[in-house]
Amino acid sequence: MDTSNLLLNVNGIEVIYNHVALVLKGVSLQVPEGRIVAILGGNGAGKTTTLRAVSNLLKGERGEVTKGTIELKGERVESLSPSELVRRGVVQVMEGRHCFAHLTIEENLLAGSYTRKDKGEIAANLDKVYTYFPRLKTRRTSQAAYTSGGEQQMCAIGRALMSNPRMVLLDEPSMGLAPQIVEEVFEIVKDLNVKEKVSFLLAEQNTMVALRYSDFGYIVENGRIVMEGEAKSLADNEDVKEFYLGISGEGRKSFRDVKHYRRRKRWLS
Amino acid sequence: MLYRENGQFKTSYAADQQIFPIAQDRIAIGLLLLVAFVVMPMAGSEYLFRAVLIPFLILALAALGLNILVGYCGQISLGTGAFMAVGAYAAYNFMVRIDGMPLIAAMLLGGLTATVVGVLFGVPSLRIKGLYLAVATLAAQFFTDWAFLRISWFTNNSTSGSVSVAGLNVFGVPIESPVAKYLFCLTVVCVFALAAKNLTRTATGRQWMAIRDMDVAAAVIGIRPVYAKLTAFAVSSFIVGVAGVLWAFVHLGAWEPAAFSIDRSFQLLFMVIIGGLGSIMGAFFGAAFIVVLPIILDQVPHWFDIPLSTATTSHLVHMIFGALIVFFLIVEPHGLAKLWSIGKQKLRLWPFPH
Amino acid sequence: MGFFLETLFGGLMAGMLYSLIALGFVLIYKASGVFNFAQGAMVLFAALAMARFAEWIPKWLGFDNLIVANLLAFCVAMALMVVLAWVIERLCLSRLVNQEGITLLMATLGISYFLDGLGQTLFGNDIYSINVGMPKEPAMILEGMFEGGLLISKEDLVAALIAAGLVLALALFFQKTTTGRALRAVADDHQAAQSIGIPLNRIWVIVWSVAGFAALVAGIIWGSKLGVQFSLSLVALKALPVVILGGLTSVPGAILGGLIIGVGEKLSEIYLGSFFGGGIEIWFAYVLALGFLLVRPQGLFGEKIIDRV
Amino acid sequence: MMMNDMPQAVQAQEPAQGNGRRIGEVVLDLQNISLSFGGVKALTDISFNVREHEIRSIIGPNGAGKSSMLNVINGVYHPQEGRILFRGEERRRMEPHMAAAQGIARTFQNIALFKGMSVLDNIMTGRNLKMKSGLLANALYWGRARKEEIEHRVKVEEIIDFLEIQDIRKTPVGALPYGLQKRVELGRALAAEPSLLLLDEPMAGMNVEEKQDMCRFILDVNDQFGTTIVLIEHDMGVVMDISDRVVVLDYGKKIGDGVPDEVRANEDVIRAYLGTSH
Amino acid sequence: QQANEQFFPLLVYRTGAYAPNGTPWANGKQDYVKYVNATGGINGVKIAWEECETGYATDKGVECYERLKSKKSTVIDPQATGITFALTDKAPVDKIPLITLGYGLAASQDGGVFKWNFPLMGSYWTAADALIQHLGKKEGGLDKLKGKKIALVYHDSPFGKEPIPLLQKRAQMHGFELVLLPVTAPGVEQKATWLQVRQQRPDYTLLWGWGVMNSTALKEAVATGYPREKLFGVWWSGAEPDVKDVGANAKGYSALALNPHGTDSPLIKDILKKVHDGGQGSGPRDEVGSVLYMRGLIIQMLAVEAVRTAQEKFGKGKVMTGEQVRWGLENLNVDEKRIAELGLPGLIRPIKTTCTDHMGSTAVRVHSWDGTTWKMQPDWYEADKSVIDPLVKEAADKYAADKQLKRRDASDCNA
Ligand SMILES: Nc1ncnc2c1ncn2[C@@H]1O[C@H](COP(=O)(O)OP(=O)(O)OP(=O)(O)O)[C@@H](O)[C@H]1O
Ligand SMILES: Nc1ncnc2c1ncn2[C@@H]1O[C@H](COP(=O)(O)OP(=O)(O)OP(=O)(O)O)[C@@H](O)[C@H]1O
Ligand SMILES: [Mg+2]
Ligand SMILES: [Mg+2]
Repeated sequence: MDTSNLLLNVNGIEVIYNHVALVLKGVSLQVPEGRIVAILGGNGAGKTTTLRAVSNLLKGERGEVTKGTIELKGERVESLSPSELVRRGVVQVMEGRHCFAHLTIEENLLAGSYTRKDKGEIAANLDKVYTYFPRLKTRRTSQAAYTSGGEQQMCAIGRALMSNPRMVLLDEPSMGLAPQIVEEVFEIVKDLNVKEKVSFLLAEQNTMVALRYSDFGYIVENGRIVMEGEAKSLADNEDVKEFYLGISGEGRKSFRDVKHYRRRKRWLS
Repeated sequence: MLYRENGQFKTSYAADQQIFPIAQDRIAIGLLLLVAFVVMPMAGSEYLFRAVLIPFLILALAALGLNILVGYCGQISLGTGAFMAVGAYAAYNFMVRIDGMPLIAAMLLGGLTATVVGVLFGVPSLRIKGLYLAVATLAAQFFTDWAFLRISWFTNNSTSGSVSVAGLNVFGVPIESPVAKYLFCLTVVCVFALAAKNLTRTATGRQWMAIRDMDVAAAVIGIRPVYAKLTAFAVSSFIVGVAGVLWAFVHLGAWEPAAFSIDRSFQLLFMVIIGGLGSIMGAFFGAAFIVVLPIILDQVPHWFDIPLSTATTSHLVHMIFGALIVFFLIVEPHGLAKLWSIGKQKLRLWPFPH
Repeated sequence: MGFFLETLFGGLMAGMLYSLIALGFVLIYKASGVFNFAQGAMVLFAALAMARFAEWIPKWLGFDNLIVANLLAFCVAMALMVVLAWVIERLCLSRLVNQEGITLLMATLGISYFLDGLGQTLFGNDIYSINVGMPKEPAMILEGMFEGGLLISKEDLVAALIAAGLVLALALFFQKTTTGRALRAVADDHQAAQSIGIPLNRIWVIVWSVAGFAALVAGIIWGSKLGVQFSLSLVALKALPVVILGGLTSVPGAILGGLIIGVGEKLSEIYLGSFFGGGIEIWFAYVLALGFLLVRPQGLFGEKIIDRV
Repeated sequence: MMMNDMPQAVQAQEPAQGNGRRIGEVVLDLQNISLSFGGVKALTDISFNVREHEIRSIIGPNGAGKSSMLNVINGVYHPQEGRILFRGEERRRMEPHMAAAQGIARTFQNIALFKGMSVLDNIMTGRNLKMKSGLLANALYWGRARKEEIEHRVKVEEIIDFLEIQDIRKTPVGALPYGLQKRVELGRALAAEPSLLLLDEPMAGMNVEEKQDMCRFILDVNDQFGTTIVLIEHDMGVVMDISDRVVVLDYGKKIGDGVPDEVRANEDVIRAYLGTSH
Repeated sequence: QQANEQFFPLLVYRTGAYAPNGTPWANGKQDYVKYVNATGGINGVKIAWEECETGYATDKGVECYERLKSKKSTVIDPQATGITFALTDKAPVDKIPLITLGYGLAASQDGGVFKWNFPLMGSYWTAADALIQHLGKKEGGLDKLKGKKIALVYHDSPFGKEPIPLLQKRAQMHGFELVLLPVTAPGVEQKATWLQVRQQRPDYTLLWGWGVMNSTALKEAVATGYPREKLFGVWWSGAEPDVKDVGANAKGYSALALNPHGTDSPLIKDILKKVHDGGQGSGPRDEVGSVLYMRGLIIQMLAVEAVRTAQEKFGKGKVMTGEQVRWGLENLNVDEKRIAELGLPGLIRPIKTTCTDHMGSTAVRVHSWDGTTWKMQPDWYEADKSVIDPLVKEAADKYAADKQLKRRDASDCNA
């Protein structure tokens, strides 16, 4: 891909949890300005860990980056605090929602605009989010803990958008969302990307949609990048088809008749 | 010696269900017990027994009991002192009022009385959660403090409210010499530690932990919160009560209610936390940390005879002790027991870093 | 009747004094979900600083004016508390992000040990007095109405007023302002709070400083009551039922809780105590709190405890 | 009995008996369930039933009331109105652990595993109701208690093999990636050998491959143990492929009920949920 | 310490809640040891000593005791009631006598049962007795106490409760009403207590506190306008720390003075010269001569006297064992002459212990706070044996019964 104007450049990072579990074994990836990049991979591949490493949220999980570098616009950011990163426009939507249970939906969103001081701007952002997710508007006054899973997911995404990010790290945005909401979320992503030049790095299981909307993709397994390429080319790759899109030669096969035994991924050690 | 579990294949689940599935651990524990039961009595000085080991063992036992409640069942308690006191005074009364009452029996009866009281003050836990529950146990604490001072029947009408016991013996063997006391405590502690371990690795323990980790989900898979919580309170306060008996009878010999004040409750809670919530071994680590460490720190200046005034020394001890607590928490928030197990994990991987 | 009112007033004022300390707890709990065991130690530390500096500064600067001395001492002590807050955040809290409350509680225990040691080393461990000109002699009111009149301790009255003022200020500070919201967010989920750009370290320094301020005020008032000595750190225990009853997260709760406990203690001790041989107020306070909690498990104004799958 | 014939009438047509499995009697019959939280109406007048042996899916947009429905079924929530008949007899207000005792197990949307425990222990808790030995026996870990532990361990190991999670047996669940946690949770539910299994979005956050595995597990459970399954899932592919009948909720109302093809064709359903892209 | 040194373990508390009272006490003990060494030791036997911080906590105290015991301790002053209880059990086993001057178990005055305890110069019972006598004298005769109301504001602990039986006995003897007002430890909150005092308006109030409880009590007395002239404290409530920061407001308050204070006695002058001038002082110079300093000093002085007495019997210039020192304590005879030699002429009363009486003297005076210093009042009080002794015997017998030990017979005494 064109490395001309790199926004994010992750270079061979290793991550260790609790001083013992080596989870990322040298992951490198780039996100060019104004692009959408997808990280794909199975459970435990290391997607979330990668995003945490970028947004510096590992500390809280007792994990640490032991090797490699992370650059934002050429500036080393491993040592920056998450809040400083947010000020630089990088915000993460965490896996598993993490809404503030005791705050109402609206308070959650407003909390998201902590780094923004301009009242007008905040108000504008709030409307924007409400127009993106009408469902949130109807539940605005109820405590986040008492909203449905999907509503919480919307809340989490909306909350991140409240800070006018330049780059969003989306971890499993589609999780628990109804199909058409999933579409909408990705439409929103596209929309922001086109209109506001926001770049995205998204970890996604829903490979189908992810590849459809992103420009470039990485496939992570066991903490290593095993494949990368333009979204299109990935989508056409046979292995990707079989293992991530569930399409084999004769089109998508029904979930009813998947075999117990399956061909193992050839790149798995 | 290389610390490895690979190569040790479990042929039966029974083998895998053991407390120490890894051979090296079994050997280590065996050695430890050998030292504790055989070497110590021969080697240890009177000071070591009376001032260090006996208090350590007894408080470890209390911490063990508390850990069942706080660490395994997640019900915070600041009334441990109270339950110790109940155990102690109950046993005392059984002793003085029923003559010929054997020590062991009195001890267990004391424990049972503590159980009753514990369950009683545990009932609010069915409605009150988290830190708020502390109120219930604190109520227990201050109420017993008061009761044992005010209701002279409990203290067999001693003018001052302080009581004392004498002529302890188990099956005719007098428990007077430091070594005898030490061995007695050690045995009791071992027995209870084993029982506690068994409880926590079977259905009972899993019920407690389930309630601790997520009570709603626990209920959904058929665990009755009432039963789980109250059993935790019962077992916990029984062990704590017994520890109280030992503390009063064996360690102090003569005591006033202040021996089981709120400070004791806090001290024990902290042992449990620093040692490791939800870990039998943690109770021992915690007790060692909170009881033994200050003693050692306190004597350092003497060893290197650094000329420090008593006051300064004890201030420094305070500061260093505090700093150490924070330090260890930063290294491993889940307590010394966790630190220990991580250490072993590293050892397992050794010589490879990961 | 007259005596009943006296008791009532006495209780209310004692209550206000409790709330004063309870505040410190609430502040920190609200803002980080930490039950700050070190609050008592902080009260002592602040009071010691205040008392000693008020005594030293005139010596150093060679002047002799109580008011100026007190003012300067207050500023220095406050500065000290801020530094303390900063150090605590740097060396301790910032390394314990996202840990369970109980771990953090333990950390604050470590802090309190440290402060006890440090305070006594720096400032000594004798009895020192803070003299901010609190009126000591009692006042008699409504002599006409009751024989002997109603006795009101001026000192307590002043203290209570100050406490009330402080509480109002803080309650405002915690109104749904950006900071207030951010604090609650942090208390709910450190990690998520960070992820949306709330700077934990700044927040915590602020909060601990404010708590330090509360501790200082409490220290001054209690200090001028009891004399500044180690026992001052024990009054924290009196605030325990208050915070829990009021709801760990609620500033107004601290007040109401304080008043309830204060009045409950005094009335119980005086009107029931004699039947039990006295000395019941301490456990009665807890039983009272327990009673309230059985009805409202989250305390009077505490945030609703969420239990949902 | 004849009471619950009435709603039968409004029930959509019987499912196709195509795939070998015998669909049996109605085991769970929900009649005019209404549930609201303060202002929020989560469920309004919902009736549908579940038959022995079938895979019954609930779909609908976010906040439609699906999870609430499950919570009603196993007694976490108590509906203000409506009757619930389980195996023919009506249930008055009942608590979750009673439901469990009646053989209803479930998984949760936001994983509700016991974070502090290992995978093995988590699944063992699932067998809690089947373990009888008391405190003292356990404390001694002797005779019966010991035998019991080991018996149940065997059963649990079967489940572990079945779900292909042998190698994480002893890991604390907290450290597991999301997808595996879901699998463990299923294991915990299965351990109870339930007759009715409620699954709330078991495949959220999984990629196709893993979803295939999950489907496999669900179908096998359904075949081998003859467990009746109520499934909430947002992946239409999955729902349409594996469920016998589907009920569709929207804003707490039932807007569709029937075999997959019917539902797929239903206008309201398309508008409210499926959207055009499917 | 070398073989020819007499070892004194000094249990002290210089930190924590009771530090303000503990520190001068500790300094007094230490200064006297230094003083003895500076003046040639006990018949040439130098004193070795080591302090151990108990922080007033029982288990810490026990640890200190065990630690220092191993160094052949001579005699121990636990400095705390709680620690005393715990050690009372251990002392006979380890053969280390305890000096609990003015505190500890009141019954332990009975040497027949408490072989190793020495509550020299007074117990809580003699204290209470003296206070009542003092009130009697104020009223012009004990009989005048009839119908009076006397309140006891006490620390809710064994320490505070011990005087009660005696006061009750006195109450029925003289027909005054006794009002009991417990104060929960540590005693930082006493509003309720003093409201009750205000309500009941007792003619006199006895204060039985320690540490912060005392100053708080005085302040509440001020706040509720209870006249300080009617307030009388035990000797643990009558030192500088108790009134210091109440200052002028405490004017008129009196308390028992178990020991003299001030700096004009020959002994103190000498100590200032020989110890403090040499930069050897344990504490600040201006603290020398304060009430609790003097108490520590006298405790240590009597300990040394015990060793000296023992040496008379077991060999001058030798190091005495715990048992020998116990004998010394039991055969103390500090008469006027000796007191003068010791440098406290007329400031304390002769102390003569026997096998049965481990107290030696019950003489005590009263001193009053004039807003700046304690002013000693002239007349001495002696506890009324006819009142005390029965109580002591009863309690001692009960203890013996509990402990299953029998009274020492004469033979044991001359041993
Ligand atoms: N806090 C933690 N402590 C220890 N190990 C962890 C922790 N978090 C994750 N891991 C381990 O790191 C590996 C990668 O986890 P990660 O969450 O990054 O995977 P993922 O790709 O996000 O999986 P999923 O798609 O299920 O979310 C897993 O093997 C997991 O066990
Ligand atoms: N305990 C509760 N208190 C208040 N409102 C609640 C509660 N539980 C659910 N709700 C509300 O009821 C509605 C239905 O919630 P439910 O969780 O059943 O939705 P759902 O169909 O599961 O949605 P999703 O697909 O997003 O999980 C939602 O609007 C939610 O906010
Ligand atoms: Mg992930
Ligand atoms: Mg749901």
